[in-house]
Amino acid sequence: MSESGIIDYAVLIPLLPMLAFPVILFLGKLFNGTPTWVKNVKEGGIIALTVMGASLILALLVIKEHMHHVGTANIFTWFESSWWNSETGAITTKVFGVGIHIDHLTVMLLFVAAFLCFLINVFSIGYMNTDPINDNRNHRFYAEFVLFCSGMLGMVLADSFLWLFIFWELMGLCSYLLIGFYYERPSASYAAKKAFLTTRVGDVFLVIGLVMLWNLFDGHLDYAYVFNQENIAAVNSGELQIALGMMFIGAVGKSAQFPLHVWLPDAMEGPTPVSALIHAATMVNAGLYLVARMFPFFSGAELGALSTLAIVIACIGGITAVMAALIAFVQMDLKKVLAYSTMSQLAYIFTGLGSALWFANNGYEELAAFAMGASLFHLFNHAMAKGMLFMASGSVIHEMHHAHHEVAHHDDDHHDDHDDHFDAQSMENMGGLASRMPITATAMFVGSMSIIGIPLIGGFWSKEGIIASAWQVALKEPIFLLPALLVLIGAGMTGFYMSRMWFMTFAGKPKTEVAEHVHEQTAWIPIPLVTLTFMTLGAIILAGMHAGHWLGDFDDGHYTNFFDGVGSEMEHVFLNHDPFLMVLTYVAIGLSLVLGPSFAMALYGGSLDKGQKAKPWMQWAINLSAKINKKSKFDNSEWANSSLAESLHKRLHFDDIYDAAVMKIVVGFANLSAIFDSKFIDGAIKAIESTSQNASRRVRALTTGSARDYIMMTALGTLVIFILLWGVA
Amino acid sequence: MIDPAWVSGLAAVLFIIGLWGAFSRKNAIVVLMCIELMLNAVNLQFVAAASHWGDVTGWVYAVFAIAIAAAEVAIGLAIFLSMYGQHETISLDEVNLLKN
Amino acid sequence: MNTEVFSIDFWKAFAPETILIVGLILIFIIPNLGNSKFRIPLTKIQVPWFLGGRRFKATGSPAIPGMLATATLFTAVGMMIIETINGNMDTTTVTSGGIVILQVDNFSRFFEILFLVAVLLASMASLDRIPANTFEGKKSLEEMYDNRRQADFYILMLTTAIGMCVVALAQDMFVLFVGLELASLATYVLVGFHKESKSGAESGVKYFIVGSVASGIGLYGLSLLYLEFGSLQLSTLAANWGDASALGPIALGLVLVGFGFKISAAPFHFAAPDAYSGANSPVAGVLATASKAMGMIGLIRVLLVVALPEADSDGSAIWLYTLATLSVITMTWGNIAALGSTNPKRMLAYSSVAHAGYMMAALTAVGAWKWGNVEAPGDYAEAIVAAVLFHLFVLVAFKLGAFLVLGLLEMEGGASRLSALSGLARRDPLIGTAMFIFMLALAGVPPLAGFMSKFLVIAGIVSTSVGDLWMNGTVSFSELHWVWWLALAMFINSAISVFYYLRIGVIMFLDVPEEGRRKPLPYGASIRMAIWICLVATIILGLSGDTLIDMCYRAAESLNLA
Amino acid sequence: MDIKNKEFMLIGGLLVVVAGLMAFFPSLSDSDTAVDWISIPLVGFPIIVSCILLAFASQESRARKKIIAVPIRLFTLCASLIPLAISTALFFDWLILVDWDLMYNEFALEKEYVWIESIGVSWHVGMDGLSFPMVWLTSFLVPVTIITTWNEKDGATYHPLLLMMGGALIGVFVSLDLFLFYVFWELTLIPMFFLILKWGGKDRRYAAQKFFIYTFCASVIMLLGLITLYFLQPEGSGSQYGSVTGRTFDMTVLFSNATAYNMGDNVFLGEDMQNILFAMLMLGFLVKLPAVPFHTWLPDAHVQAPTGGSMLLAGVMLKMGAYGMLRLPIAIFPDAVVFYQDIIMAIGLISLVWGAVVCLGQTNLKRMVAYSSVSHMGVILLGIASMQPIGYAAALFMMFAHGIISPMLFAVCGAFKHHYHSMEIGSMRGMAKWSPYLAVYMMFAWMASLGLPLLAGFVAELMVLIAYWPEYGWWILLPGFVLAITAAYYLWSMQRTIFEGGDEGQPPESLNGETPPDITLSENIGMIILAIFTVIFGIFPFIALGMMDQWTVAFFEGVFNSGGI
Repeated sequence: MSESGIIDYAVLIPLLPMLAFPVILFLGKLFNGTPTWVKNVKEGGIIALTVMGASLILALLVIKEHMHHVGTANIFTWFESSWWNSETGAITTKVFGVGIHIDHLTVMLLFVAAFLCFLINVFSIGYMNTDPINDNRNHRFYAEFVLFCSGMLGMVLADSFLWLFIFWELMGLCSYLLIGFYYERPSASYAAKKAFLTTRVGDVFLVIGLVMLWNLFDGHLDYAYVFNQENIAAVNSGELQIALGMMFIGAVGKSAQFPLHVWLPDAMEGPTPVSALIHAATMVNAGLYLVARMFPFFSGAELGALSTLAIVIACIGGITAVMAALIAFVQMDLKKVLAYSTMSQLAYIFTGLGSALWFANNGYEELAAFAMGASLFHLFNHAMAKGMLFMASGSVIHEMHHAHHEVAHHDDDHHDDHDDHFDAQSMENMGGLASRMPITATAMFVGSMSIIGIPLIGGFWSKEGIIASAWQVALKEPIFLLPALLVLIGAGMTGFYMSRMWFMTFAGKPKTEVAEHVHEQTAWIPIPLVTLTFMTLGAIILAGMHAGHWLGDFDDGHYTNFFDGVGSEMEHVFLNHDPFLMVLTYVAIGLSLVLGPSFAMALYGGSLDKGQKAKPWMQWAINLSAKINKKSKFDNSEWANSSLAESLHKRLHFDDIYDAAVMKIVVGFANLSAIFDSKFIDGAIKAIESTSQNASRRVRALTTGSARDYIMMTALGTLVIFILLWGVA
Repeated sequence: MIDPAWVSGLAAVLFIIGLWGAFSRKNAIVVLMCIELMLNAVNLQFVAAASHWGDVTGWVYAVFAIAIAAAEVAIGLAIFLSMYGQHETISLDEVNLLKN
Repeated sequence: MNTEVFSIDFWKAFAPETILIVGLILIFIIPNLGNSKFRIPLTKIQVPWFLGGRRFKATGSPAIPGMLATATLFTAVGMMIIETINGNMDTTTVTSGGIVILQVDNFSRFFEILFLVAVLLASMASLDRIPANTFEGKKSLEEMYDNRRQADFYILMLTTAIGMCVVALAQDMFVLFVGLELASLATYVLVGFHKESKSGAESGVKYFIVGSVASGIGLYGLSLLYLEFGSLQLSTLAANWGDASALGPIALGLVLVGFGFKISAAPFHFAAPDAYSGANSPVAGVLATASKAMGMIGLIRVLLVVALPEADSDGSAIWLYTLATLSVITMTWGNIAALGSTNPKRMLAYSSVAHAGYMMAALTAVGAWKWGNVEAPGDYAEAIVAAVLFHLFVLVAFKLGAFLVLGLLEMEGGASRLSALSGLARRDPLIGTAMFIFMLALAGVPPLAGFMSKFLVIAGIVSTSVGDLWMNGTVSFSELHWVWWLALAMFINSAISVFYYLRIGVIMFLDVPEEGRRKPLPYGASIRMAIWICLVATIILGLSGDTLIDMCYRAAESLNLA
Repeated sequence: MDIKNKEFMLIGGLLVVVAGLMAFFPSLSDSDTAVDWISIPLVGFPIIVSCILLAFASQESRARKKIIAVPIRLFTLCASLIPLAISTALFFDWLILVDWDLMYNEFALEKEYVWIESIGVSWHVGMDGLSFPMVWLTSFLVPVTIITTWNEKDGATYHPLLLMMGGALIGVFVSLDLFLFYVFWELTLIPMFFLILKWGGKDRRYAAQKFFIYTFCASVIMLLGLITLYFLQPEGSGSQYGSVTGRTFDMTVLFSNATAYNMGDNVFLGEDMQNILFAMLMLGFLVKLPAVPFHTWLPDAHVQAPTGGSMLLAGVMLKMGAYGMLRLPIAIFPDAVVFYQDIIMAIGLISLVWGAVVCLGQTNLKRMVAYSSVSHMGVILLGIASMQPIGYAAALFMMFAHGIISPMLFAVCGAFKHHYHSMEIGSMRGMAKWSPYLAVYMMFAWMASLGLPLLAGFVAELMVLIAYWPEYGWWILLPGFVLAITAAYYLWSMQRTIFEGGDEGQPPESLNGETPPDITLSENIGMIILAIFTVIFGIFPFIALGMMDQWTVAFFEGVFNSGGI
């Protein structure tokens, strides 16, 4: 059911960046160092910006066109394959195509991806091009970046699980390249490898899941076929559950969930905040997208047949949410806090998706739609907020670097010395930046609030929805209490670590000399920050548009009356007719708004330097924190030295265990195998050779050189012939 | 007249003595003599068989065999001579440069 | 056609052989032409007698015998080829007093061509290998020696050729043996020809002693055969073989020993490596090809013509297991021994032992004769014999070729260590490549003649083992005759053999030439020409062996096996 | 070299050419009038040209050789482009209209000339969906290899050898006669042997001999199987049949015999006969492939071989094994395939897993890549064991894709060896700093080899897994595990060679402190061509897969459906 229109051009959305990839790479290689290339093209940044802009515009056009109806387009046949029935001998040929499929889910993700990618591009022109360490290799960054965007956009637009996977892998490659951007640094190189391998483990299962799905659905992986309810009803739901479970493992890997989460924090060690941003804000959404895509299976399959998987998804989410939040408590690196926060928030979405899938599979269509909507909305909010937070953190780090250079330059002449041990990313070196970096601080402030779930701001709406959904499932299915409880606890923990981060960075007095010299410089960085700040704040508008009911009511469109929408949404949240849900809401608000931030303020709050003043919308918080901090005298040193904190510092030992497993078992086995291969398998061949050489020596020794021996052998031979002849005759 | 079987038997004995001598003696000349012994056994055999069959070809064969034996002796002695020229021995055991 | 000895038809049929004899006589005479005069007794009249005295300069040139021998051989072989190649040659039988002595047919002509080609190539090569020097100037002792024995050498060569021809033509076992002895006696001398060296003399002695013992045993076997059957005529023996007493197999075994030595089958092969390594390379080449073929004639005559059961009988030949065992032992022994050999000539000798094993395996398959699934055993037997003949013929191309390359190396020193070959391809790429191709052909790498021959042999064995089973449609593996395993043994053996053949290639192409061998190879036009002929034959007979295969078939057919 | 040798050479060259022509095309005139696009242009021409060039070059002095190397190289390159042009043109129907949609046992551009009449050998060539991709691949790889290894020393003989190799390889793929097939099969060994022997590394003596002997041993067993098969066929009469033996080596006759016998519930030959012959033929092909445990010749050969040799060895020569399997034993003995299905699967799986695991334990770059070839060839066996057209098509595509990717892998290894004189993984760090181009190509090739989507290898691996699952279920975890291991060893090797190393990198000690150079222009061109085609066949696999799918369908119709399983 292909139609013409803007959708015919939708293929250009991923294609443009993909084509830009070689262009930037080669132009960069050609013109590296020339003034025009550096100044005017920003070492490829402008080219990237152009194609991303074009993609964004196209994406917006597509979104506008297909807000209300599903669109598909076939591009070409990818390959044909044939199957043989050994019973009947019939041979059937399956056609597998490439195409575009646009529905509500696509629209949402497409917007997030295109929009964020564009903003990131703007940001990186400010960030990357001003750092001398990147000179002459920025073109590589932009090339990899556009390829990454191409992967993300392609994944969203793909019309089948297979193409989803293909672009998913493309992103994996780019993430590998971007994390390892400073390939000469062992840590970056290591982190890149780790990221690729960890996600690869998930991908393996994803591929197996796809293979199973392919066989279940008779050679189809395209949404049009597999989401057909009749087709779903026709398959064995037990096998379907296993296939989807396999695919879910892939999502776990990509979205950095327990137990395949180890790569994400390391990816932050990759020294570009931009790449970190790409991972945290966009790529990790791929896993969520995949799970969200499974929704029709759950609604179409036999009642309750797939609920185990839904529970598993939610549980993984719940566990990760709390685990990541716990580890985030002790992180000092600004980006790592954000990384763990990302993990934790994604876990929320998984829990939400798990509830939605459970509902869908058990026949609660309305609730499923609500949970699904909440999850996706959280995805949106989180992407915006987290994008902003990363950019802001990048801004902070960037300026810290610059300030450090200035300071170092004043001190001595080693201004190009990168080897000193000043850590520009550590929050221990910051403090009191609220007045020195007003825009950044604001953005960070709003972003943190959104993540924490401060009422009326961005993430609040969706997070409440997720928690509510999880508890509603828990009421029906007791096992679900685990994820439900975990996400509730997690809400309070989020409040703590996000506030901790903000206060450590922006409140209080500067902890180092460097922090005193920080100030905002480039024009390229604030633009996306401001844009995203408004996007985050504006989430309420989306909430009013019933974004929370996105899925179920997609075709009807509930957003006719904006204020009614906001009102009913508020009522739904704060004055729910179901008392249980209402209580739940307030408990959650209490935890995240009061408990968590209060602890953080008590520990890390403090007023700014004298004469420094933050913007008014932040000053109150700083003041409040200073007060709480003074009053409480809360001392956490005992806890900070506990063994729990120790293991939190070591990220709960996951990395160590995995490392040990890989190094000891896999590599050890591999080395043994290599030895076995050369000693025994090849050794057998060599043994044949040496044996025959020995035999040769012995046989030749019989030729003694004495004619008498020869005659004797002749006589013996005669005898042998007699024996043989007589023996037979 | 002697039964040809006896002659055959003698031939067989001669042959075996010749063969035995050929590999048990070191001296090349003796070995050559042993070979002659073998050939003589052949001659005897032919003659005996010829008389057994009453066939004249057997004698012809014998004559030819004698000629062959004579040629062999001539060539053999010549070769031994050249060996002696080089190795200064006619012991077969001591002539073993070529081996393996 | 039947003729008596020395009739007109006889001379017609035996024209090539006559030429050989004439050539032989000429070599006796021509170098000795001189101005000697014979004084009629009691008078003073001196009649020019021309034999002896002061030799004429033109005829006294030491180069004459070689030329003469080569020309004689060339003429004879040319006549034979012209006679045979079109395929419709007459069979001429020579009888004397009711006894069939010789027979000219496709089979004998085929072998005669083979022998003469081999000897021709060897004598061509010897023109350079044992060079004749002019009388001008001062000569070294060695050169004087060489000049002295030019005539001897070629006389022996031609004698060998004639003896071999007699073997090919013989229809009586004793005539066959006489021919064999003629050839053998000549080769004994040829092997020990280089009597100034220790190894030359030694190899002659060993070859002579062991060869004499073997032929003595063989002759004794013949006498037993005669005792048993009262005749040594092939036709008589074949006709009466079925009624043989126990003496038959005994005699057969003894005869087998005599021929086994000639084809150097284990365990009668021991003298062969010694002889080859001590002898001149061209001579060794003749031993490894023509002499072996001569032995094969004997085996074919004895085993296939005489000792095969009648075609209408049921069952296989009495010697089947014996020959199978011997063939497997021979091929394995040869290959294993060659594997570690460090003397290229000995290596080639052992490889020729292995080749003997292959051919014996083929004959064994004929011995399977008329087992349950063979309807027309003659067809299968002919295929196998044709394959063996083909193998023998192409061996002349590449085995002799390999020996000739070694001969070229001997011209500048010895060739008794592998290192003599090192860097050959660098010193002379053409000769190096030729040698490598000979090695590959020996190993049986397609598309060379060696592959084709091995292929045909194995195909023959397999075809016998399959028999007429294909008519059943569904054939079970266990239904195949066990000679199939001989084919497998052959394949495994030829796989082993690649190792040492390839080593030669590696040495030639990779190693640095040893000290004293850095200069280009000595030139030697005729030896190079001989090598070149071998090379071209190796390639062409591999690519397109049809003509030769047809010849072999006709030869096999004229055995009238079925 | 003195003048007389040249005369020999001239006469010899002439004789060889004449002999070749006479031997190969005795009845060129009385065949039908259509042009023979295969015999001379694709097979004969490269071989004859290279023979002449080799004969010519070998006669020159060392100093002259250096001078004539350049024109010979150029000439070789031009000559190698001719088969490429023709095979490409045949694909796109530029020369003549070729119908590639063939039934089983139908061949396009088929030509037959009687060669050795007495035993039924004919020069019978033709192409179908199985062989054409391989033919194209070979004709494509030869010029690319020549370009990539443009600066190889002693080029006057090196490049003609590559050309000869190409001709022989194409000969293997186009021959429709068992004898001819075997002749070319062995003929490929000889140029490869010389490539390793003369341009190889330190242990080249050992490696060259091992390579030759190992594969030769296996193929003689195969030959015995072929001969036995030959005699088990019914006698017939006709120009293909031998005048003496009454049988024929013609494959098409063999196929139709087998099909005719297999019809219904019948079995071609007896069942145990089928199984034994199948095993014998497979042995030859498995060694060539190579499958564990017959694989140990490969690493040695690869490590010692020069770059160009490795590229052709991995690119095409290994595929001869897979090609042979599909062409002969599997086509002739469908019942034996069913009998051995699990064993084939097990061997494939073992090759796959073992190859990958051993890769992880290697310290030499080229050795690692060689083992990865073993691993990838296991995939082909899995495809075959799946007994599904998709699996077979996947195996074919794997052959094709690996044929493009692995030359690039070896080109990269060769660049390391050539420029840094070291292929030890741990001996250098951060080479991307010094050789950005090399680093990019390495990254690309490595990623392509580990099965990154949109590059050629992925489709094949995916299709094999798809075909594998319904037949063997959860065993799929092992191939899955291998996907991860493959990524691990590739990434690990990159991390330790081109990455890390600080700002200045750590060039290997074998450079003795010289500045590490980047790759040369010719290497650049060669690798980028390979890279481009890897992408093209990754994004548009149907270009090749369409033909392969048609072939597999026809194959299953012809073999298994009439095989009456």
